[in-house]
Amino acid sequence: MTATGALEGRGLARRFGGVTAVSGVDVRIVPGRVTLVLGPNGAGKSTLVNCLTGVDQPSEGNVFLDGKDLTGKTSNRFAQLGVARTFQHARPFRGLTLAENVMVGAHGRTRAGFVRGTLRTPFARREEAELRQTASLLLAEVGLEGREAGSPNDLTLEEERRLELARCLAGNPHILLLDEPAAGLGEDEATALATLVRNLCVDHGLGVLLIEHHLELALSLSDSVLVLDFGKPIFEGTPTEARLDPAVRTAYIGAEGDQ
Amino acid sequence: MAIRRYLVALLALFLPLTLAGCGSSEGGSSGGGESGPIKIGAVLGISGRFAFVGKPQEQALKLAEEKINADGGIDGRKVQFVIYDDEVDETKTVPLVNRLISEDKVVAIIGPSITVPALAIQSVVDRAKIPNMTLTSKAIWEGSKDSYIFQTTPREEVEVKSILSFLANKVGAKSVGVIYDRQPYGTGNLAIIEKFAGDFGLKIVAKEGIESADTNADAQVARIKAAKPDAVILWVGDPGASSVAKAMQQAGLHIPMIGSSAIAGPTFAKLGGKAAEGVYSDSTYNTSNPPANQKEFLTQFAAKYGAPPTQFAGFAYDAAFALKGAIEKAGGKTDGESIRQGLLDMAPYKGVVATFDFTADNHNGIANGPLFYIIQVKDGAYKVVYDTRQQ
Amino acid sequence: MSILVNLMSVDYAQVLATGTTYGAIFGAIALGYHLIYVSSGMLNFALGEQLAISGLGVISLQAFGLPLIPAIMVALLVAGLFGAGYERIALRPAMRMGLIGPLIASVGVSIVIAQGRVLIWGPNPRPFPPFTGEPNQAVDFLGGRWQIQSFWIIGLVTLSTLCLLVFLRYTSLGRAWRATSQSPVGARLSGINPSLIAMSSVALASVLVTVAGIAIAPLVLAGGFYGLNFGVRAFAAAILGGFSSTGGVLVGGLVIGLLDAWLAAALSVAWSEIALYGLLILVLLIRPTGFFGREVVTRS
Amino acid sequence: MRRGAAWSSWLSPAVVLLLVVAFALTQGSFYRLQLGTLAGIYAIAVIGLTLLFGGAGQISLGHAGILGTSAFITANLTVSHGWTPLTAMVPAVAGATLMGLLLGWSALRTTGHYLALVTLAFGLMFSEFGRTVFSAGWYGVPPLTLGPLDLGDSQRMFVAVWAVVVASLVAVLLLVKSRFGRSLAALRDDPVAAAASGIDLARTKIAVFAIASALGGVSGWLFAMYQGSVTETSFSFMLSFNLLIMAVIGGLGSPLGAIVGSVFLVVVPEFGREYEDFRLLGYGVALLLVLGLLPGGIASVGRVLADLVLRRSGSATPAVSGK
Repeated sequence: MTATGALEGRGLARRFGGVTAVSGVDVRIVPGRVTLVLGPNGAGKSTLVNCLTGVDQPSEGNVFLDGKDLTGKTSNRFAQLGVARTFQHARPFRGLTLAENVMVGAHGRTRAGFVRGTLRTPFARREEAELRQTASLLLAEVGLEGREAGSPNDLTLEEERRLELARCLAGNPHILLLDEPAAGLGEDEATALATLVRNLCVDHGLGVLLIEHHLELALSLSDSVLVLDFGKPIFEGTPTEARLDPAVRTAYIGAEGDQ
Repeated sequence: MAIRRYLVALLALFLPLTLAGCGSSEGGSSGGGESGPIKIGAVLGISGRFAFVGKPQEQALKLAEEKINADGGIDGRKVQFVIYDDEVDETKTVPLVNRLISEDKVVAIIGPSITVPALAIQSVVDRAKIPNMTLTSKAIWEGSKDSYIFQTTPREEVEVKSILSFLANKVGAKSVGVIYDRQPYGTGNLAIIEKFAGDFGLKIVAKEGIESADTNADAQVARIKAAKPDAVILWVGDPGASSVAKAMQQAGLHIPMIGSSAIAGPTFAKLGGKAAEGVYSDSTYNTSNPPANQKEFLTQFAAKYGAPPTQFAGFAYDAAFALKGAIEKAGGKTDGESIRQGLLDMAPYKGVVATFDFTADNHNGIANGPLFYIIQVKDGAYKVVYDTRQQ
Repeated sequence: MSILVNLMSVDYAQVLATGTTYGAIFGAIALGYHLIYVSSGMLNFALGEQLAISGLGVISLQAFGLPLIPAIMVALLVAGLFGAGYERIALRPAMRMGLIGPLIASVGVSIVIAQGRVLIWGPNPRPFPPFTGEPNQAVDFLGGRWQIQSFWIIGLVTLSTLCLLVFLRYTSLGRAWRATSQSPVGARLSGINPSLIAMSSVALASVLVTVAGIAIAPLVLAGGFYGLNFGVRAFAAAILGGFSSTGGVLVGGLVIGLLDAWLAAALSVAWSEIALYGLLILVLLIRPTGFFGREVVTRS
Repeated sequence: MRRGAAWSSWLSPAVVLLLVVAFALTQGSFYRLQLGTLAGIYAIAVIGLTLLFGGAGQISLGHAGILGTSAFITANLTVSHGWTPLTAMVPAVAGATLMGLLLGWSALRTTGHYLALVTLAFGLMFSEFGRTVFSAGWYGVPPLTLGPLDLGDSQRMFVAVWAVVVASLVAVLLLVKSRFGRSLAALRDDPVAAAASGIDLARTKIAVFAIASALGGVSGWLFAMYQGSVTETSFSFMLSFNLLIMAVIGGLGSPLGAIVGSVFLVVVPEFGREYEDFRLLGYGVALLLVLGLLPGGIASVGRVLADLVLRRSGSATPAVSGK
């Protein structure tokens, strides 16, 4: 069911009315590698992620997963095919417990419908039990161990982000798009997160797209870099090349000064 | 925490029910017993869209209660009317009738005011063997020999035929347009008009639905006008009826219009103002020169409530006195069987609307002959202009 | 085929007369919905019932000896205070349930108004004289029969809309209202109290529908059962006009008024109601944001 | 939702059942049994609505049309075509569910106030249609019989209706804790994130409308036999709003609250029949009071009291945050 190939955007553009948020972007997220997307605020990074995950539809260009054209598909299709994402501002389900939040993330790969769920067939019970266990493990993995029954309303913004990461992982994705996962984290926590991302990538073979403002941390993590400015790609290459590129330095460091 | 929440919630759930029990148990003393007042129930559409029917009926029953008790009660016992408002919503009518039977312990039930709820309680009263004086013009009792339902209102076709004969013989109309209430009250009579119009040489060229509560009839009148009838029949209550009159005036459509007895009261003339002038209606009251059986009721009602009674008020008043006669005929016995037999056995009762002679085959008791006066609004009040009884 | 013929063979001049008159009223109520919705996100179903009782209020004030114009002024003042009051004690507290709360609370307010009306004025509606001329006096205009009162209605609704626009543009409260409708957060940051804006919106809307209610009373009686009927049509007008566009909801009112009049003339009244609701559903499904609404850009 | 969910989801149905049976056995009064039956019939529909409103954050202002569809089909088949009530249930509930599917399909195209208007227009269209085409209504719907068991008797009908209520309650309580229930909550809390988690919003919306409508269908079917007659007036716009009010004042999103709300709304207006003029006014005021003072509905009275007594602070009532 789950594909294993790369997620690829070709010639992507997105316009809102007269405003062009993204144009002419090609991007490829390959399993086992981290692709970093850099750019100042408003450069169109989140819009790009939205277009790549079906949350938003590109005005031009196509999105492929494992060579198959998924343009125009809704985001649940992407999720079911193993493409998971976090949001810049975490979006937990506030009426559910933490464990249930994570369990929702597994929706695409679980099967019990409302009939089996209501009748509590052996199949549904087994699936629920497994899922509950997975949720506990994942919560522990992101540092929320033992808080299965807690409410997202009691979490800090940063904890909400970690919860969202656990929710993503519950779906067993092979492509993960992380929209500023380390925003608001301290140095230590950011490093821990970096280790986690690296582990996922190397040990589990996930392809990761990362949007991040912790420049050094992000560069050290990534295998390739894409820099956007006013929606257009101004640089593509390795982290080492990116460090040296003058255009990147102006665009990026200029933006960093804003923060 | 969780347990407590559930328990309190459940308590909240059943508290109202238990309270409902306490609240009404004190009223449980039997109206059918040998002492205390005789209780007669009534379910009327006192509020809501048919308040123009139910409210005067409530007033008539209160007047009847006063009068009966002042004259020594029924067989020496006082009478008490227990009156509930069903808002002409049969979802409310059915439980209220059950409340009258099982909690208030009434010996008979008057009402409902309107056809739909009346039909809905048919099986309830028949099963409980409680005499029911229905106040609608539909002969609900027909077809069931053992029915406990009786009727003090003229049957639909009696009134319809009066109107049709007036239009054909007196107005000389050849074609009519009908504006009818979209509730069964109007649609039922529309069917009867359609059935008998041909007998009177009348052709129905347009029929338009309206609600009694409507206050704008421009569209209906425009369509009637387009069909060019000689006259208009109006089978709807107020304010719908007066809105039709106004719309006709505004549209410059000056042809004879006759309304059912629903508009034979002061409201139509008041709401219609100038537009109501010249409109006909039918009534069982001879307001110009009332005979003895009507005079007392008409004057006492007007004195008590400041306005003359409607037709509907008379139906309820007659129902109350018919029950009084039946209980007296039964020798004061108040079980359902005895009262029913009393209604069948008693001498013809000369009521306000008509003279009633209930038989096993005819629970209406009004002869199917002409019964109505045709009245017309002149200077803001109805005057009798024609007597269908004499044709 | 005959249905098609029926649909087309209609007295269009008369449709124009009736449709414009009632369309103006629908537009005024829709404008009330719009005022409240844009500034607070609340939907207020009580406006229809408020419209229905406004004529009764004027009649009672006249019974106290006030001449017509002062009676109307006092009625408008009372309506505004009443609106502000129930926003505070009924709609706002229900906000805690989310936006569905005020909607249900406004139904509660409608029930209170409708029942209070029966207690104060009794169950029967009352005739209300037209502002000028005889009752039901009509003139020929553009090929149709127009009631004299129709011109009053159209004129008054236009006038009060203009007053409202001037108010929103040139007063500080108006500017605050517009700021809030564009960006509630931004408005709060610049020191505007959004809850005060919401309260004054309901008050303004109440005054607006009361003007409309008094104007229409000579045609449909004061205190009839038309509150719901008008309220739903105005709701449709507001949706058709895109809810967030001031001009749009007025045009929406006119469109619904004309459509209503046309369908009623072409079909029977019963079928025209069914057709109207059917059309409404269809339009919403085909164009969910109405015809004048801005496309809502959702960003994550 | 907690670990103890297993027992607590069985506790309330069990207690409801117990109280119902006790009530049925001790009541000789037709009137009170009938009110109880009517409350139960509405409760079934309202339980469905809680799933729709509270569970999935969708709205329907035309639910009377759903109940009405089912009741019309039941009445037409039994009265005019001689079907037994039991066999009429299948097309009746299927018809209601079909209407629900259509409404659910509308919910794909419209949200928020627009969906409110679509459903409102549906409800109004239904009652206009009923008034125009079926104005005569149907009378003499036979009582329900299950083999030798005749449910025409008020007491038995009461118990039968409440058995269905309890079954619906159990089903919905189980449902909300299942995978499907979580997807409803996700849809309600954040549709964008729900979709990004792999939830098919379209299917979920259509399914929840279908389930709510199926329960509405059962309710309408029972109503036809309870009342014995079916006319459009029983399914007017006011019923839609009353059902909504029942769902809200009981406690939005709580199936138990649905039962509390239904009983409350059917029984409370019957008080003060002696003060006829003030009765409905009081009903409106009571509604506003509950809305203003008890955002969690009447079912939350216990929690509110406990909070007051124990002076608990902090996270007792989770803030409902928009967006």
